[in-house]
Amino acid sequence: MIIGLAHYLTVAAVLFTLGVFGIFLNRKNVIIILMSIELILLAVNINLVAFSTHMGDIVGQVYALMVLTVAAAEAAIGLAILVVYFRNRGTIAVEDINMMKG
Amino acid sequence: MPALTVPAIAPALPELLLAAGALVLVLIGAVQGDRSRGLVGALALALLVAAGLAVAMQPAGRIETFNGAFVVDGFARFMKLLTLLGAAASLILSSDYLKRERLDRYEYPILVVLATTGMLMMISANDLIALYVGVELQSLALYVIAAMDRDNARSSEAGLKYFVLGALSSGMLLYGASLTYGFSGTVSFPGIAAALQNGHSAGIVFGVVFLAAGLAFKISAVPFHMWTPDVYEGSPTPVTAFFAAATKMAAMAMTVRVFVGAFPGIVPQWQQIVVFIAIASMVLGAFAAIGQRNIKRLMAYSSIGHMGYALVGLAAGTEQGVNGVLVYMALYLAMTLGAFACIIAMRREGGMVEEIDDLAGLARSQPALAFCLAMLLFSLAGIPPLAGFFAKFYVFAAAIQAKLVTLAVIGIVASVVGAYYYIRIVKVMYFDEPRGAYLPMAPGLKLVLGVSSAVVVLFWLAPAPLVGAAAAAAKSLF
Amino acid sequence: MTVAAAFFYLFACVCIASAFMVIASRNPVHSVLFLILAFVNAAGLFLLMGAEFLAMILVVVYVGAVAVLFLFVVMMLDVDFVELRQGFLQYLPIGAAIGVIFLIELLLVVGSMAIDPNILKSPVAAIPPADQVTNTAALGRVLYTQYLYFFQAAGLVLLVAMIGAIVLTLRHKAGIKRQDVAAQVARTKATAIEVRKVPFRQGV
Amino acid sequence: MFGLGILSGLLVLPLVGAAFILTLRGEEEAVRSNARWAALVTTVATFVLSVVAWQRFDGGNAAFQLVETHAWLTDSIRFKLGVDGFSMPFVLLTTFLMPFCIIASWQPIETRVKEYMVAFLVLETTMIGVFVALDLVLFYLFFEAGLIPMFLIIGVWGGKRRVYAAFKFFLYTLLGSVLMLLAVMAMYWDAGTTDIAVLLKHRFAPAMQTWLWLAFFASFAVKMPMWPVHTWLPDAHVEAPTAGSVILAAILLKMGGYGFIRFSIPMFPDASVYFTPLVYALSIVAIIYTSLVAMMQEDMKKLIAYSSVAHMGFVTMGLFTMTPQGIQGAMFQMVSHGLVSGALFLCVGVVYDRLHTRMIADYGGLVHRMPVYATCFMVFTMANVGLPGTSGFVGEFLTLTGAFKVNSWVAFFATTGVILSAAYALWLYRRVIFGKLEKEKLKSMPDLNYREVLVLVPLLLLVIWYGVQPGAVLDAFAAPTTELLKSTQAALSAAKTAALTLH
Amino acid sequence: MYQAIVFLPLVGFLIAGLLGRFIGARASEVVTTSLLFVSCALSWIAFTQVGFGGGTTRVQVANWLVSGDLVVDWALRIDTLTAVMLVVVTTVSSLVHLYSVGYMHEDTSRPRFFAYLSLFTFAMLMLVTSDNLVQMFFGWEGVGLASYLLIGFWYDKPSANAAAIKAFIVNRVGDFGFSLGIFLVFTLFGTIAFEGIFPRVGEFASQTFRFLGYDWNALTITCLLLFMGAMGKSAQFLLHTWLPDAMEGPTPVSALIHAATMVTAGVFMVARLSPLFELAPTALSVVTVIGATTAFFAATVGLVQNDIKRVIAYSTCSQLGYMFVALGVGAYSAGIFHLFTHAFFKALLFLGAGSVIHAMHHEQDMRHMGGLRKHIPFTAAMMGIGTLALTGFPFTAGYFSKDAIIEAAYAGKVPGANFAFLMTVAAALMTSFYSWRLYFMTFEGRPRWSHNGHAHAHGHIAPAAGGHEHEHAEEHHGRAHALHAPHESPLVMLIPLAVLAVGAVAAGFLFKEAFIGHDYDHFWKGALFTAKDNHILHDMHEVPGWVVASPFVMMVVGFLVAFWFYVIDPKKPVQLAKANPLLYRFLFNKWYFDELYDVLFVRSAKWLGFFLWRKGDGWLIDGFGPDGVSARVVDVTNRVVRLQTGYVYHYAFAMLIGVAAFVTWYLFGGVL
Repeated sequence: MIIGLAHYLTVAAVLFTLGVFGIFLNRKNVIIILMSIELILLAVNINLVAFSTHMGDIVGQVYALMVLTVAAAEAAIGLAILVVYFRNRGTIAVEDINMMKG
Repeated sequence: MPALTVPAIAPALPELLLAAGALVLVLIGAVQGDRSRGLVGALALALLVAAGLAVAMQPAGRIETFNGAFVVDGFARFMKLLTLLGAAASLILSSDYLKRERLDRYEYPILVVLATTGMLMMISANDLIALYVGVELQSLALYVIAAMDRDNARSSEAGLKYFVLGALSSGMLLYGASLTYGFSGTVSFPGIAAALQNGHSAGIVFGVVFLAAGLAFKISAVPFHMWTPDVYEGSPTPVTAFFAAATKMAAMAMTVRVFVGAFPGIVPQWQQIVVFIAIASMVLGAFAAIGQRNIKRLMAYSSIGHMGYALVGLAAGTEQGVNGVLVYMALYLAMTLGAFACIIAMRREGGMVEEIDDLAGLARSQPALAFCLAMLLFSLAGIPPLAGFFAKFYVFAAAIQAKLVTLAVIGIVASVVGAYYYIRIVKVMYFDEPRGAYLPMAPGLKLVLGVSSAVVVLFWLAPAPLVGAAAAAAKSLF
Repeated sequence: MTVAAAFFYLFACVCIASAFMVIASRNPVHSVLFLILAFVNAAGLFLLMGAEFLAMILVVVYVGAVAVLFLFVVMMLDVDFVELRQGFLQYLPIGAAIGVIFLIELLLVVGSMAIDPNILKSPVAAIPPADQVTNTAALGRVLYTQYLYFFQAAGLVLLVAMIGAIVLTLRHKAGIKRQDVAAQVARTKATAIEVRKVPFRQGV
Repeated sequence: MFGLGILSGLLVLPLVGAAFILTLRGEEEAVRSNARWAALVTTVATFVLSVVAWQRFDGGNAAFQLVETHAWLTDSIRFKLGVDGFSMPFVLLTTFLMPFCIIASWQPIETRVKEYMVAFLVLETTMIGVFVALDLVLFYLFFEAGLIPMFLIIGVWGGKRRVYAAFKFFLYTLLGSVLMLLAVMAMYWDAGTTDIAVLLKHRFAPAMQTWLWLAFFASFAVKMPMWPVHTWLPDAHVEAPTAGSVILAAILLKMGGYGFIRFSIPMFPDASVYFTPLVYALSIVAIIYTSLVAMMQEDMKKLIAYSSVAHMGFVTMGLFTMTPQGIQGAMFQMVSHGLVSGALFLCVGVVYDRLHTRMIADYGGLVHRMPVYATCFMVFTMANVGLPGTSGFVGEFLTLTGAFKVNSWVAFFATTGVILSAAYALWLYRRVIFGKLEKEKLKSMPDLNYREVLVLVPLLLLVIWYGVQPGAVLDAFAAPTTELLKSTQAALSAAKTAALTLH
Repeated sequence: MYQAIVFLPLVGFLIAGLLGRFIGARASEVVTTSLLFVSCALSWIAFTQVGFGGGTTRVQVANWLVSGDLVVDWALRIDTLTAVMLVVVTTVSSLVHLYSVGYMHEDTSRPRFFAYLSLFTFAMLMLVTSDNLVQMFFGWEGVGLASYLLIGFWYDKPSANAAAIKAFIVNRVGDFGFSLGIFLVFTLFGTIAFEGIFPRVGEFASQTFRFLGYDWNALTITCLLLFMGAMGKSAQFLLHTWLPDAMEGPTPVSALIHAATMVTAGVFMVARLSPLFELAPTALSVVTVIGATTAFFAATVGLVQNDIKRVIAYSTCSQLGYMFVALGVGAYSAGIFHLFTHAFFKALLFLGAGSVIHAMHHEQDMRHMGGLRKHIPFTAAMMGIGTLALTGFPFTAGYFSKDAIIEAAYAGKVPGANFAFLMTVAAALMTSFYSWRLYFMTFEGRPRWSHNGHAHAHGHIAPAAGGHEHEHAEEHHGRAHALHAPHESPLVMLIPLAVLAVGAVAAGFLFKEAFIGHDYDHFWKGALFTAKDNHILHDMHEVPGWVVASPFVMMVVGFLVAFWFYVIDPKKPVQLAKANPLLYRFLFNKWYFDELYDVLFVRSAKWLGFFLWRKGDGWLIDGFGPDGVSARVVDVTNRVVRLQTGYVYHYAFAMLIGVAAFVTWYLFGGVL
């Protein structure tokens, strides 16, 4: 049995779905959401690298590298905003984030 | 081993200008600290103007550079000018506001400049990586400025929501990009277009769906719009203006370029998505806005609706359609800037007011302001002879030409529903009893409001320059 | 079953399982740890695919920096994590249903769709043979030449992140003593010592 | 002058006046007075200019005249103006009525006079624009633009339920017209231009005509207004200030009829024939239904508003008879109705200004105190009833003649309108003017002052003059009507031949 | 000259109407009356010229309107028929003007009154001189307007206002048919000018025309529609209800409009259109039946009325029926002759009644009169002459014309002629009865006006509230004289009576030969058209003797019965009424037509109007239209807004659903 592209894509798809699940099923706190986002990006990276390897094209890996970098930056910003939010409201429970609606 | 050639950087001069300028501004700010607020702000404005000049002076025609990742054509120049205009105007709008709200930190203009850089990159992006990098550069800066008013719970909530959902949308965009890359073998838009010439696989269509989701988020089209009202409401008002003006320009430009530039071969496929989100946006924008009391929130729904109208042009998928989108965005820029200038002018002794009812009787206390806002609102509603009518005219004309009659009918009916909430504001201003005047407007506000009102009111007398430019710009994509 | 396949399944399963635990654990600290586990396994997958540099970066950047940052924040914010709010299950069925449908559709696509062979033949930037150029070198060759633009842009992104984080979180609290290096260096005798003439017999 | 023709002058002049009024500064009372005078001077000047245009206009020629074109949106969507026999009378009607509206608002409007006058002048430009536009997009532009000033006029200076009325007016008419906009676009892509002169010669495919016709119909029917999309009218009329009602009844309603004659019938002849039964049916329902409803009204303005709907029923019926009598009669009916209903609203305004109520029950026996007023009101009432010798008769008679030629059922039912109109008009008159003067408030009502006489008497003379000598207006419609019928017939016979060859 | 005849009254109207307030009442009276007399004199000149001299003339005044092939002119057509009408109109009108000077002398709005009178005269003259149907319609409506204004002259009286509106609207019902008739004529003939129509009538005699989905004989339907107009104007059966109510107007108005001139417009119209009617036998038959029914019906109602003017009004109605019978059987000239004579004696009766009312301080109820002959002998004498003429006493005017009609009805060939004969003879009996009843109740017997009843009649006149400027003259008049005895009217009122009495006596035998006798052709000169096989004028002279005698017998019987009932045994009628309560009430309530129409048309129209307004416009159109839609929009808005929960996970979920929906759409939508 040869591990082909489809296997990796499947793994990525599952991870992606888990990430999305994490965002909308999570009621506990925002940090989990941030982690879910990281999972999504990870899935994308697996996709990119898998394609890259499969096609013998290095662009995918370059892309993945960019995603990695940006993901790190994103995590930093996200956490910073989270901190600001926590300072204001004293909570990071997702259910409490609804001052604005309608 | 590839030769180490220095890529042509002249086409990216505006972006370079902004990036380098931003670095300089950071230095100035870092050295001088908070004393440099005024200076940094002025310089940032100058930078945007300079970048605008640079864009304007770029030679005509299509130029690709950075290994094809970056393209400058008529379309890009047109949209970049709009974006820079929007950014500059929202900077002008912000100065007085931030001072009064004690938010005037020197980082703000820098972040605006950096976000604008990202926008220009988005507009010029010619492959998926450049697109992503541009989007993220822009988005990260926007997340931050949305939460700028960090002692305000609503502002930070806005930032948080924007961030979480923005990141999710980035994820979807990326997932789509990865699928597109995998099934077309390239990230370059022309490459993708070429690869799709001989048929497409389901993977590509899925990629387009995910890409579209990411793009739709950026232009706040339904059902990826949910962040918009909350973020518009929570963010400091000039930031909202920036979102509504500059960001929308860049995002729409990017959307158009992705669909038209990378997927011309599968128009029928993406057309369905665009038609759907256009309809959904127009309808939701019209309906949901009716229920609003907060004027910023109302503007959010309004922008959702307007993006729907602009997408009608894109849905046509033709040169006329893109022409319509360009005209639409240009006029929308004028209208939305003017409207936000008015909103920022809503300041009484106690501070800002944001309720629609706070506009009551404005026509008596401040007739000029009320008149301008009324004209802007009628224009947003698309009533001739104001500019908004022409905006709608072009997109719907394109839709009719492309035989998207149902789309056009739904859209035009939605515009009537939408007209209700605009004229409701006019009603509040003109028919109701006055509630006391606002503080005098800052000169910057007056400037922006005056110019945008003039554009809106007088556009019908001389529509040709803008329309002609937009037509030329649209031509460059096809 | 080859060794590679075995490792694939190992990494893949652990990765997915720990990803699941990330979103499922009650304690966010556990989540972070599971996240790290997931990343490490993903790095393993990268290795299997021959993307060594990315695998290493993943571990270094994510596990070393990002995950730690998460942990740091989790600890700092000191939230009461124990309580699991009611209503969580309210939307679970429909949410899960949609999610599962979504997943199935994704799998249908990625699993069944073949890539156009023509594409495979002509990569845009071919990976050089691994025995001649290492993965790292190959990346480096293109990154600083063809993809210089992205590299620079990524730099800008990081700059924004930095500025942003500072803007949002840095607070100059009044009454906190800070080290001012410039001031220290700029001290001279004249500024450091004040000589006073003290009059006699009057006390200080 | 500035490369503009006389029609551009008509468009620009009110705007200049409006701009001038906007610049007025200073003491409150002085500004008010100056604004009034400036508006009056502007409207009179516009009227004079339109008379000059009328002089230069050759009534015997069916072609567009005084044409001028300027570059506009694109090469094929140009800023083109011109008039023919159908539009010229309406231009004159507009410019003629505007000074009366200004005078009628002289004292009643006391708040925000400046804005009021500006709104009216802008409104005048848009109304003239509708009638002189020779480009479809330009037409649409003016057609819709009038909503803004009218919305403000109703909403700011209107009665108690003004907000409801203003919204209903605005949204209703807007909804009607947006569909037309789509049709305009479709026509543009089909014909490659929106030049009305060219479009009049363009043959649209019959299937397309149907849709285009319906889209245009949606707009014009609302504007007209035809039953059952008329309900905005009573509300708008009732709440609008007097001059607003006058303009609404006299000019804005005419845009629908003008649209039918300018676009629907000549451009979509096949569809027009196809839909004629529909139009007939709606017209008849309008005539009978709204007459009956008018009879039961308790509000004077509402009654007149409903009677307007009924009278517009004659117009639509006449237009679609496609006979010279029907079309000319319908056009004349519009002009006449413009004068008569305008005058009636002015009459209501006269007593409203004194007593601030429009309820019929609040009046009675006015003739004791206001004989001159009663006389004027009587003449206009009779014109509304369609008494021969007033302008109201000519239009009604001709439309019915035309209708009878085509379809006796239609004429039969429509003619019942003459009975019903007498019923509601006379009953109104009796309840307001006749009877004992019993209500205390009415006992000190002064008769018409000079300003009001100045407003009503010219209209009165005109109503009678056009009743006895309608030629001045009627003949203007003759040439284009002939031309229209000729081209319509040609188009229809061509379609018939095509159908025959197909089978 | 002809222009002068027609337009002098218009000048009078304009002077009195516009300047009346400035020149004063007396000047207005003088101006209008003298202008009318000039006009009258000219008319008589014209009558002799046209009737006994030249033929038809046409005077073009101006162009009215041109639309396509429809050309309408303002033009005067003068032939014998017109000349007869001119004479009738101007004579009666000028006398009424004169009479009104006296009758109205205490009214404060005399300029207005005289302006209206002149306006009416102008319109009537336009009607009779018209050379096309549209101009005739102009005059037709013009007299309607004037009638409306004059009936409602005392606008303080609600009953007067109601009567005015009723008159106008019922006339409009007739005009409805008239209008349709004009349209039909235009559709058939392509013109509405008489000289264009008449020569071509023959072409359409056997053609059919599809009207309201039914194929009619073209001329029949035309004539029937036009006749509907005539029915309205001439108060024929079914459309008669307005005429008795019209008596709310001042009495001179009743004399002029509702007896002598306007109501005969219908007769004139049918006569004018005799070329059409002559070729439409079915229509003629309808005319006959309607006329006969009216003659009978109105006479029955007239038997029991107590209001002096109403009795005369029903009498007018009845006599108009006679005229239509004559027209219907083809004896147009007999109809016109009766019109001519009737104008004199009916105007005489009305003016006489006016004189009585004047004398009785505006008491109109005959039950409160009686024995007046001693107080107002001249009026009584004049009324007597009028009564004789009306009842057809030999050698008075009515004798010639009415008997001619009865004979023509007998000789008539059209279906319904026999019925008409019976009806007219019966009506002659009743005419005699109610006329003498009127005379006896008013002038003979014991005075009943000194009792409370008289004072009571004034009770309803509310005392003038302070500050009433326009408190109208009649009330002052009435109260001022309440205690005085009845007095004879001033000379200015009596002269017209005398003049008319001369006409009532002499008009018959003077013009008999010209109108219906041997000079027929010479006199009419084709103004009235009779078909080749129409020998009615000949036949009517050949009827059996009993037919000739029957009207006379009826007259005598009627007189005797009336004499018995009201002079010899005044209790008899009350007993009779009590004995036949149903019949009495049926007659007294005018066959319940007003009640029937009220339920059938007035109430149902009001109900329908209210229903359509509230339910149609309010509930259905607005409810499902603008209001309903906006309410639904708000509903949708509320739901949409509720979607925006503020929770991030919902937002994310929405995005996911969006993507999932698209993916599903592509996967299963078959668009891949």
